[in-house]
Amino acid sequence: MASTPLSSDSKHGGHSHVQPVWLLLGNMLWLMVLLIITWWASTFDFGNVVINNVVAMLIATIKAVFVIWIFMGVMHASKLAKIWVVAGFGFLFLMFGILGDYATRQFEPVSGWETNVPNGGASSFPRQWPPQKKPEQVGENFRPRG
Amino acid sequence: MSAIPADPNVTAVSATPRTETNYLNADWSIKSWLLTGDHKRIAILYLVSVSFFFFLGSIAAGLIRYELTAPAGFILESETYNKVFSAHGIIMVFLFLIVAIPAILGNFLLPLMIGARDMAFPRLNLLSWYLFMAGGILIMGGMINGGVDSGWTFYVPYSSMYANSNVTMVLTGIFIAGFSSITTGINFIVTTHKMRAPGMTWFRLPLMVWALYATGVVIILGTPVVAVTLLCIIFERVFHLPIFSAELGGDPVLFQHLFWFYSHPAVYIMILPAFGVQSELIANFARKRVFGYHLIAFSSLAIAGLGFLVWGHHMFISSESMYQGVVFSLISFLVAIPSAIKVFNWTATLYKGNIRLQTPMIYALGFIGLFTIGGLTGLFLGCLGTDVHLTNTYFIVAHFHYVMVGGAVTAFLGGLHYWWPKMTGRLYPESIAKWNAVLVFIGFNLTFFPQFIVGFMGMPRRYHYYYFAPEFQPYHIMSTLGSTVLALSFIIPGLYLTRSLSKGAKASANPWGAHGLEWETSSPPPTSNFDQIPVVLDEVYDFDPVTEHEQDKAAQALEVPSYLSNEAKSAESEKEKR
Amino acid sequence: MAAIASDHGHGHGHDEALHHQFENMEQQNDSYIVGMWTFLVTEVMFFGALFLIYTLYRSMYQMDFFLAHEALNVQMGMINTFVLLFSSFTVAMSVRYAQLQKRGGVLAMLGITQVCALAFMVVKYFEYQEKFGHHLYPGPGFGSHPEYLHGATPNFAQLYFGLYFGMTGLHGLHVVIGMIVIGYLMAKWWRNSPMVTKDYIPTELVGLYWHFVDLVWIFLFPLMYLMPKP
Amino acid sequence: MFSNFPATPPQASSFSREHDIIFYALLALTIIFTVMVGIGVIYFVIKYKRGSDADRSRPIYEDARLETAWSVIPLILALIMFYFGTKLFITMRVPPADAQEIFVIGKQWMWHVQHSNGVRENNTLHVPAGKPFKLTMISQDVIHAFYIPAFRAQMHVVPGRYTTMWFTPTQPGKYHLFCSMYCGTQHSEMGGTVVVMEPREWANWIENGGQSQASLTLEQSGERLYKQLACNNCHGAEDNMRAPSLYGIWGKKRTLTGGRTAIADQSYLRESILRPHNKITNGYSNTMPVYDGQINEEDVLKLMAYIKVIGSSVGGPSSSGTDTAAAVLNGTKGTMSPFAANAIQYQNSSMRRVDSTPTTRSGELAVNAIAAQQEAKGN
Repeated sequence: MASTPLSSDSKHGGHSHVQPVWLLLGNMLWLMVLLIITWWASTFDFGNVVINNVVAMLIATIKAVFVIWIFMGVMHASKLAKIWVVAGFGFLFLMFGILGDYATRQFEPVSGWETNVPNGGASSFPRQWPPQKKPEQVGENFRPRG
Repeated sequence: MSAIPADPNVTAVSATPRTETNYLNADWSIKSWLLTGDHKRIAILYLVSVSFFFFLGSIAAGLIRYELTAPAGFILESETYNKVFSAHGIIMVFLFLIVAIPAILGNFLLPLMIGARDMAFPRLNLLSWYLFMAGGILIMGGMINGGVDSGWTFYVPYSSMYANSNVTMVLTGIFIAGFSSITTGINFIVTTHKMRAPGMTWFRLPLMVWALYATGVVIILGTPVVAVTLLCIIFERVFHLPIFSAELGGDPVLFQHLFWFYSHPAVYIMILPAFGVQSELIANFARKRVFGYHLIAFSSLAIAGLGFLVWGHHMFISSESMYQGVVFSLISFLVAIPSAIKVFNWTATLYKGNIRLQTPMIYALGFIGLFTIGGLTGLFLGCLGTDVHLTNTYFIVAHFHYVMVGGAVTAFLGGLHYWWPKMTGRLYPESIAKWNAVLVFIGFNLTFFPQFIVGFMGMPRRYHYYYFAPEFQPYHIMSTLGSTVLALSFIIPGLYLTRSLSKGAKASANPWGAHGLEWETSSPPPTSNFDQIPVVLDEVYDFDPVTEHEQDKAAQALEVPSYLSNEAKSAESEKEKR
Repeated sequence: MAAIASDHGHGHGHDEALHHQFENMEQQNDSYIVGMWTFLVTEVMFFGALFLIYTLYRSMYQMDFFLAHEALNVQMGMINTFVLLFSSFTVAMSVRYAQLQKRGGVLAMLGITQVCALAFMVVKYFEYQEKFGHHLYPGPGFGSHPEYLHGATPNFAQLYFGLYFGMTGLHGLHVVIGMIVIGYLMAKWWRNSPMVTKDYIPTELVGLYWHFVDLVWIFLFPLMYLMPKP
Repeated sequence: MFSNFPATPPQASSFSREHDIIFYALLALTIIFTVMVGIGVIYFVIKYKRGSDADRSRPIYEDARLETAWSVIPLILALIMFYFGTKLFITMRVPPADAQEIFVIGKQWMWHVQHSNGVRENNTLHVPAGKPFKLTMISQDVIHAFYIPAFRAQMHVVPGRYTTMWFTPTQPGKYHLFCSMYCGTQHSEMGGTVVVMEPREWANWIENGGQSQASLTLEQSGERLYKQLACNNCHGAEDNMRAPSLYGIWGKKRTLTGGRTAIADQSYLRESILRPHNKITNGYSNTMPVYDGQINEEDVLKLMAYIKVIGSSVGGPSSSGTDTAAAVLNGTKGTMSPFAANAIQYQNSSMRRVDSTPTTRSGELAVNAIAAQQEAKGN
């Protein structure tokens, strides 16, 4: 057993498939080419910032696929491992459904909703910091305890 | 039919001879417990620690209830009250509900049920307990050292900028406890996939295993999201990294999105294993295969999947987009269907069964009633129009207590009683346990039903005072009364179960005459679970109510007493022999 | 259910690398691979939440994020990406050598990986040091030297740098954990432990983790360093 | 129920009835299903209890028709409830055009309310029956929730973002106002009373300035601020080199640099005041200073009210002087011309806290009117 590759243990070939050096090396070089393309694409003006973003993410995704498929050996992995890979990213996209909230409402990027000065400053409603023990009780409904 | 006859009277006599060494008495040293890789011992470690946390959480609950009997309070200051209800929520959610059924019953049963020697990763399993304890200790430490007053939901910006309490430490504890959850989830998934005994096909799995598998999926997909979300609050408090800070242009509502993206599925982490326990109990005590096995199995997976699509129904009025609210409401109504299917199927299982009203069965029947109410009141909150009025009130408090306590805790108690002989090798006293199960049901309803009414009237949750609205008081008094009964009914099992450890009659391998691989091995099981790995040839829940009924009749004719007393007698006679 | 003695009897004739709960090596290897992938799925969700936050804020404050990102050093980011891609290759090679049971090859490849990881952290250190020196760390002193803000609104620049430090910091933490794990694995190989020499799976698992760390950076780099002008 | 032992909240808004119908429909469904399941369970348990002589032959374990039936029937019922619930919700979220606006600011631990004519109140809200009101709300610190159980209306109040809710009160009386989102130590005491008055009574109340006095309407203070900040140096009556005019822009579509468009509504204007460089109107460069952190929330509200007045005027500044003066004399103070209101600056040359000196509302109005008349003559 010591002299033979461990991969021969498994009848199914499975994940113990030994990958050839040229594949790994070629994959690395190809990833580096993609990296340079990423950089080039970011300096190139496609006319619209959205296209730029999409292109950048597309190249990153291609890179990710090559890392997962070849380096991580999903190419030879069991069906179960493949399902987990797809499910993992599937649920990730599901989570991006959160953005649906922001896309479907007229979102207001509001800042300066109060001054940054802690104790009043220009604001007539100073944030109470540290919070006061008793708030000012004004109006007709001052509610005595008990 | 199987090698072991289905009739309990026969089983009790012809039980597998009790092996002398089992997982409990294999080694008595403390070290052997703290460094164990045995899933059964880890389950016991979890049982002890989770019971302790449950006790602490219950004390907090009692304080809340007593404080609220008076409109202006009479025990606590407002600040203390806030810390107490936060402690109650955090302990019960993160240290009890999420852990109780999966980590205690699930850990103990999963390998036994599928015929494996252990979990796939025993050391990871032990690590999970240590992470849980580390998290628990940090959480308790934070509560002692300054307390935490932000509620278990930790809404920003209150928790990130305004809370003066020790939020950071508690959040760190929850973060670590989350990883304990994740390791348990990974173990469940891999064990179910890879460790099944020969012949144990997917559709021969007990429904408990299906439920635990679905739970594992929810855990590994959801928990990391909340972990990183809570980490962002820690970053904001400690390193000033402004992630949700409204002052700097961040969005506090985003926190709620991410939080509920986990915390809604977390509700299913709590209730799915309870469904599993429920299916086991119903099948065994109705002596009948669960009605619609496939539908129940798939509805567990459907709930796990759909559970990730409804987080937005916690945010209908939190300035979420109206359109998204509509979509989430629709999916929430859809997710109610698999739950309804389960309830109907359990009821239908009783039809033409051979029902035995023993303690676990009483809990299981109570579960059906309470969960039906809990689930249906969920529709009030999933329905957009009524949610606007009812959310953030006691209505929601009552609703999730009906699901969490009425569902998860009832199922946990039922399951604990059911598998107690297997876990400890001892029988608990049946009659007192039976009456106590009824007491839980009464106490629970008395505690939480009035909260529906007071919630509909508009009493907001997390309120310390209501002196300005004295019309709420009668309901709070009723609720506190009920909570006292409920507390009593939680203390009694603690006492008699502990007592049964030394005084209880010894249990045979299969005291219920149940089916399932866990009953094939001795009680308590040996360290390696099975002397030989079993090969499964039968379908799951292979009961035969008709034959059993005939056997019962024959036994009655012979005036053989019921098997439990029979069991006790045989144990006593064994004692005498010694 | 019937309990019949199975052929896979326990306790006879299995090798040292097989744990007691498994019946054979194939089951064990499968379990470890599935377990690791399940763990990586949780990691995907973990970083995914941060990427989601980043996506939202960047779409809300495009201009400010663009201006703030000009403070980053693209060359350093490029170098780090190259280093990580190369280390991914060396790790994949070490897995190959582990499968072929060539101890020297494994040690050499893991050694190169360690050097790459160290180089990555050193570059990271210099980057962080520069940001701290320019008062670009979120908190009370943020932006006290506005010339480094490149015209971005301080509040939103703070948001950007909060996410920058949060995400690259967590990624850096993963690199450090990876270094510790690889160091442990190297020690095992060095001492000829049967845990790794008889079974290539531990090396494979560490490899999977390291590739994942690379994967995160593949997305972080264009998102943080290469922002198009809106 | 007994009057001192109520089980339902009072119905006091236009939503209450519809809400309660849906609520009771759901309640009926809950009771029907619970009773059905309960009776089923009890019946089966009694009939098939161990030892009973019931017929147990040919048990069924799966039945596709039955299982489909109890999947589909609840689904249909659920979808019906979904439809009605959603219908009500959409009504609740879309305020009618004629709703009068009230501004609400939540802070730890009180509610601050500003009526559109400048009357302010704390922890109370006075509204007349039969008139729709739209509440625009924002928080100064943590998340709160504005909750009036009798109106069946609730909405979170979030920092950094306006949220809105609306209602038409129907039943005069006093009702609870709660903060229902946990907000800190005194969360349970952050609340008060909503007073629904008869319309005439309310008109009187608002005329007298409510409990606390406000010397200026929101629009008037807005204009004062507009001058103070020298907005009019650039944003004149007509578009000029430096900046577009704000006259008549309210609700109009604006073309921005880069071809995007935006509607000049509250959120757009708010953003343009605080961070003007974010959305620059086509043809202009980024010259306006950033007011982010310079002015507070209240000031933005004031500016917004003023911009709404000038933004809604069609003919520009010169047309309305006398008309407004007349309107003011007649007691109509809804749309006061900026120039009429402007005159107040001469009266109150020294800056004083808006609500520090109580003066009667009518006196103030008279001052306004005189000033407006003088101004009209000057034109």
